[in-house]
Amino acid sequence: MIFQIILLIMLAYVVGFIYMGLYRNITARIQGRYGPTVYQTFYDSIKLFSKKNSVSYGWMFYLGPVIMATGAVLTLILVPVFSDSDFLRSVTTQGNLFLLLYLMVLGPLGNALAVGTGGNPFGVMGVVRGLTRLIGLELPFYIAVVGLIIASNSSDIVHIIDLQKTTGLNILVHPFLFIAAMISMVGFFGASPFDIPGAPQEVYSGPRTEFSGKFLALLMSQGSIFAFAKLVLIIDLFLGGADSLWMLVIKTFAIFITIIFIGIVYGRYKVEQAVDFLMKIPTLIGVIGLVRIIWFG
Amino acid sequence: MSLGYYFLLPVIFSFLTPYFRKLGTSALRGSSVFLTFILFVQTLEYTGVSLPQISQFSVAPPIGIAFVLDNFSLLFLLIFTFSGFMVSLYMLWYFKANDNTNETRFYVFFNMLLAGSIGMILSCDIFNVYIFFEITGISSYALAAYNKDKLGLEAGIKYLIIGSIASIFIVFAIMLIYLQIGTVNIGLIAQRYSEIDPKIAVLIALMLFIGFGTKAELFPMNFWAPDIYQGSSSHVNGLFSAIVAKSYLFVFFHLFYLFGLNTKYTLLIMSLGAITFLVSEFTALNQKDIKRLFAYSTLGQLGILFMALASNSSDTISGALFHLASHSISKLLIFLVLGILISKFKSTKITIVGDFKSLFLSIVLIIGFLSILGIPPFSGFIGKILILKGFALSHNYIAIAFILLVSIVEAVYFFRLIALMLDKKRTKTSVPVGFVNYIVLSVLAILIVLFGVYPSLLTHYTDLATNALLQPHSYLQFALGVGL
Amino acid sequence: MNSIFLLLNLLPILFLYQFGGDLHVSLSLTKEFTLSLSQTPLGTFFAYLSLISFLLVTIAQKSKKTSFSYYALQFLLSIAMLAIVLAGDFITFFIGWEIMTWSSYFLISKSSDIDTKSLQKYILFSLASAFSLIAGMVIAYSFANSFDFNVIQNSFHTMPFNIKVALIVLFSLSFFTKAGVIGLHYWVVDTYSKAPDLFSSILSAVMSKMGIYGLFLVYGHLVGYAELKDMFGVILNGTDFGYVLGWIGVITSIIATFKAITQDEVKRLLAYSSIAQLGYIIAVIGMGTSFGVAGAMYHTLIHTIIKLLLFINVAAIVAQTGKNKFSELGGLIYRTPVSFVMLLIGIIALAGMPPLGGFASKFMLYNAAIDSKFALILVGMLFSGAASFLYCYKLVYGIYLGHPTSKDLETQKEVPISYLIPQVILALLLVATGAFPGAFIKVINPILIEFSLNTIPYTSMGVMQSAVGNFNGLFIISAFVVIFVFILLLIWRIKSKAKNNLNRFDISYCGEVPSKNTQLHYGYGFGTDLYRIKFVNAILKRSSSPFYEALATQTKKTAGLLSRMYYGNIHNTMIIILLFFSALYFIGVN
Amino acid sequence: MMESGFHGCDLDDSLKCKLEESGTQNTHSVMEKAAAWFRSRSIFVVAYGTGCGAIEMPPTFTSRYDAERMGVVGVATPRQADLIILSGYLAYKTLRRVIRTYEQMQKPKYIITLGSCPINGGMYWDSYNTIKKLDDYLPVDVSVVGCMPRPEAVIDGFSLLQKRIKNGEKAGWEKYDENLDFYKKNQKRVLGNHVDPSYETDWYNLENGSEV
Repeated sequence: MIFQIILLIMLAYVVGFIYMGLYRNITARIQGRYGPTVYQTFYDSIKLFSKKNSVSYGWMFYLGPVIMATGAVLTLILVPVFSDSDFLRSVTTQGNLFLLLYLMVLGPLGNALAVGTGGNPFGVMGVVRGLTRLIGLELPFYIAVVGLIIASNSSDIVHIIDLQKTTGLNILVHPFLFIAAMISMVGFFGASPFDIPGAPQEVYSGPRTEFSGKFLALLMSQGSIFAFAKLVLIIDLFLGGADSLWMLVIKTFAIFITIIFIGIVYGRYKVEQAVDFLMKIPTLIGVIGLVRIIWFG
Repeated sequence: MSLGYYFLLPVIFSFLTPYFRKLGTSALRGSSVFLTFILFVQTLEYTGVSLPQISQFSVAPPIGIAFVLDNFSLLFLLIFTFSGFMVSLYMLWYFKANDNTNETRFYVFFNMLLAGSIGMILSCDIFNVYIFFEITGISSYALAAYNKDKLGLEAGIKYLIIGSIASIFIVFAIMLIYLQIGTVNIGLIAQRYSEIDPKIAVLIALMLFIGFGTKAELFPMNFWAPDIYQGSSSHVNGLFSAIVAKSYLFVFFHLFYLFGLNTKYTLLIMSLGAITFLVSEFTALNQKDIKRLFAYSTLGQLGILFMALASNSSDTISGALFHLASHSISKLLIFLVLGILISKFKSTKITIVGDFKSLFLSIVLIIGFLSILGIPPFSGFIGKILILKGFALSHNYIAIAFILLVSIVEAVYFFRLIALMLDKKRTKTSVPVGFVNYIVLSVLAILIVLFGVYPSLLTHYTDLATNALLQPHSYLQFALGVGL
Repeated sequence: MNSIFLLLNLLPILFLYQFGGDLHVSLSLTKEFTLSLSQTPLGTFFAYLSLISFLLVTIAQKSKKTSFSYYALQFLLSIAMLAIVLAGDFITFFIGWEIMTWSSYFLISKSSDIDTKSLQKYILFSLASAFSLIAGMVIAYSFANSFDFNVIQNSFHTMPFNIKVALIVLFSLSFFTKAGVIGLHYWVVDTYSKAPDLFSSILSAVMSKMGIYGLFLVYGHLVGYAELKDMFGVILNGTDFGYVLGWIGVITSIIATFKAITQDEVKRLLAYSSIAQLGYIIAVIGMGTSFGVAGAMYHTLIHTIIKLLLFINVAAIVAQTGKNKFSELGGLIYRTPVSFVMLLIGIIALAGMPPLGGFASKFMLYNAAIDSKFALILVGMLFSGAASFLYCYKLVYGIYLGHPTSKDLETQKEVPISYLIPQVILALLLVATGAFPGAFIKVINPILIEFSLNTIPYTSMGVMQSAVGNFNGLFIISAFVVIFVFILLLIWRIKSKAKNNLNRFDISYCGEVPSKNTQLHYGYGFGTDLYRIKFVNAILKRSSSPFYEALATQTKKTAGLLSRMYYGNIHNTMIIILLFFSALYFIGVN
Repeated sequence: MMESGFHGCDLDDSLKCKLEESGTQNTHSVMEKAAAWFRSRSIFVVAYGTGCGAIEMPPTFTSRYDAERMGVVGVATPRQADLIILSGYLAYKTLRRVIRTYEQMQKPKYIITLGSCPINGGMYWDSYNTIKKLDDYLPVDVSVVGCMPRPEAVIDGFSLLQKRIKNGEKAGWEKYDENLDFYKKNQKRVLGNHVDPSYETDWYNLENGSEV
């Protein structure tokens, strides 16, 4: 069991890094550049791990990235990556969708503690921007998730996946919810226009300002694992999950490329603009979907 | 002891007061304590006797006096004698602590006041009621003015004028009754009141209502009251609030129910009571003078009593009587404590409650406040909940809402005072309490708590009193049997 | 003195334990009034909750100089609350309620920074709540002819519809005021923030729960959830009544959450957070389903634990540093590490984060909403939960993280052990409720039976079961710990040397070197972003205080107007009397 | 373009620089060789835009020349950076910040300078407030000459640096550690006693009897 989980984490790590590399590469291509190789993020990560030293402001600073990574890994093992694997199904039924919603925030909050300990006001500004943005960001996503839970009468992801085999994919059945969730996802990936927390022109790199060496490396690694987990969550909820590696890659890549394309063409919202926007259009779309489910479903 | 002594003893003591003075101040003070103690103990004895009882004094028939004690008047008698006893004990301290040359005068009128108010509730002859009314009145005017300062004299004069107007109305009413029925015996009047020409009956009712209403401080005839309270000494206010106002209230409702006015005038009295309550509690909010503040508070509580006593339902009346007793005790307590504070600080600003330092006084004062507000486990709560319960049983929800809403306004100023007391930023001066006051105030406070946690002590009497008020057959029998 | 009162506080617990859940005593006051204690599973739960809270707070008081009267009043308060939750009739309930009101009033007045206005606010709202209660109970009496809960319960369905509604509204108003529903919360924040620091924990953790107990009593016991359903009809899968209450609760929690974020005073933030959390409970309490009741109960338990923990923690810090604002605190993490960890556990639970008990209760709340298909209410709850992360972070950052804002903070010592003992106990409770969320179902089921609702299936201690999926608290917490340790070891093994004893000024600051005078603590800046968000700004700009201030002003004006009547001279009085007489006469004759 | 070395400490003769010629192999184990390779493939740059050279930075990193394809990418904070690019003359005031930034970078760390000014003062050779030779104050790894060097030259500088990292040659930061006295002394000469925050160089400032 441990072996399987470690394998899963390795898979997420590799796929996540490649996706992150692709992200940079594709972005570069769209901008008319040659761009780095897809393995570039992997190089970055190894390089950071091999830094001679990394600053730390005490034990809480040390633990912050660890908590964040724990949150990401826990999220990963509670999302059914392969919908047909009995083992993963049994693990994922230990949790549910609500648990995931909170787990997804656990890491950032844990890291925020480390940022606070670091004592850099720019870092804390980043955190506060992030948390403020989260208010808006979570709203459409919550609406989508609640809609799905009510529509399938279960907060069990495996059950939601199974249900899509009979009723059809949720992306077709509940397109409004999908759109709302996708807009939130853009933000969860830190893509424009919702990338204000780490805006380098204003607050250094936001929460990550004081992190260096292995801590930064850990943050990057968990970021790619987490990104993978989020992608899997989206395909589980809306695209019926994946039963083979190929399906997994294709479906996640489809979602991923969408997010890249959205992210690349937009400028950056200020935090209040972001929340304002998220509270209006995606929320409205989500509510339409939700009302459709409750009153006409 | 014959009932007549309730009137005679105080009168005799009153006349003897100058001679007691010659024997020394302690004899003077002691005589009053003795008198009130005797009266109180005697009243306690009546609680075990079957009532009503009657006693007559005929000088030469038909001239004479007849006293009837039924359960209704027994309750008032208990309150009056007890309050009198407490005040006379308190005066032991008061005259020791304050140089006051008017000591003799006070005791003369204090005894007279007792005589008058007790006579008023015992007499079963409307003309005698009037006489006692006047005795009470005159002694109250004198008591109001006995300080001989500007405010006191103003109060005395005002009281005199208003009292006279009230008496005029009453005398007219009695004359009309006599003209119509040819008797002044309350029992006979009660029997034959319906025979009076309706137009005249209205006039009589209104005159009685105005006369006694003015004295019982019912809106809109109560504009004089706060001035009087402000001008008088605090313990005199205690007497006014616990005894005088209550004795007028007694007569008001005694006649109200005996004459069968409750069929027509319930709504009028209830609404006037409600307005009294509302107006006085609101007015009290802005008061800066502590005596005036509690004058309004007294008016407000009387308003509730008017509402409840006029309500025609036995549950409410029983509750009202409980509330009346509780209010008398609590107000007496508050006024006595205020007397201590005022004599210390020589000021009547409300801030004096924030300036003293005495745990005992603070506790009893707060007990008094909370009791008046109707907060458990103090006696005021039982009174209030009984009244509300009575209104609820007669489905009079408007009255409930009204009382509760206005009570919040009441709470505003009471808790403002409490907050003043608790304010640690004020400089506090310690206040000497006096040995006898420890006893008096603790007895009052203990009674408040006792009636709060063990109300059946009192509800027993209030239930009997209610029965006596609403079914006055036996009273009427006795009153009619007066062979004068 | 502390130990005496500690023992004294143990007595009621032992007393309760001795009776073993079957306490029925009654004492006749008058022919109508009876004082009766009658123990129900619901009351027992709340009784233990409040008594144990008092015990813990008393432990914390050990190192704070406390007068005898304070202890005595606090003990009286605990007895009053015991009377409330064990009461078998309204008289006992009300007596307990009012003793609670005034004993807490005197306790609050013992604070050093209390002012008359806040005291007045507290007592007037408490009395308004009590009077609303008294109105309800006498109206109920007028139909049931008894104050006994069981009699009222039996005769409730015979009452006319409008009386039923009036009763529900009156009781709800009363208990809403105690719980601080938005609009009626005007007193909450000032009182909580200005009360003695340790007493704030009682106010927030226990006293507000008396409002919740009252709501349970009325909805579950006196009225009955079935009756509520019959009365108001059904919307979606729940009741109309539950839907209205759901929105009240959600709006309360959203508004209070945003208000909390912008506070600068630590205890004010906690007070608003308390309002918000009680909003969740109110949101589900009327749904009338097993999960609604269970969620409300569970959240009551968790919120009590959390708020005790947080208020005791803050009280300790305030006592230690003498500062109570975020802008004056900061950087205490390495000075008071144990306190920091305790607060951290508290806020993790407050935010509803998974490994601890906070998530279990939130999960129950959400399940309740799902059960009734109240989707938008659920979204509202989740939304307010997301916003609450901000104030949770502000709480921990403002006090412990960042930079010390003054020199004396740099030399603080750990708070006294007596403050830490209750905190550790409470933190362990939070971990335990997180690991064994199912255990609490055993406590809830008797209450559900009492309310004649379906029980919740119980499988094992670690598993929280629900209609729409379950979660294994034990698995989650152990997985979390295993992964955490694994990653920690991994990162520990990596050679990149962590330079630990870095000076706190050694931060990336655009090449500049911040000095002691540089403002580096961001405690003050939290929540300023929110004012620029239109929707949130609309919430933050509004306040209930103009309404109540206007009410007070109008009352004063009325009082001034009315009192003018009393200052006339004697002639006016006489004229009024005569005019009144003639008016009455003409009315009477005609 | 020239390689910077320690060809003389003409400013101060009292301290002797422990000069080692570049090119010395410093990596021994396989792990370190691998690490060196990864380091060379991924260079995070904090671009310190001093002087006119700052204008050459954007083209270097954007579409036309795209330094990212070599793994060279800009970051915002010195904590994350491996390389600092100093693109022109350095006034004393700027030097103070540059030193601070450099010391906040995590080892291994490198410096690339652009243009003539950091080498010999360039057109500011007789300025009263500009340093003449940066190498006396901070260890420069690669100096890209030209006034100003075109992005091609900058990228050439990057690849030279990458080659040196890959080969495990002794880098500037190691020299800085070894000759700290020398560098501090020089820094102090132009910046006064308050060279650095006290917590970094307490030993140094106190030795000279100054309070910070």
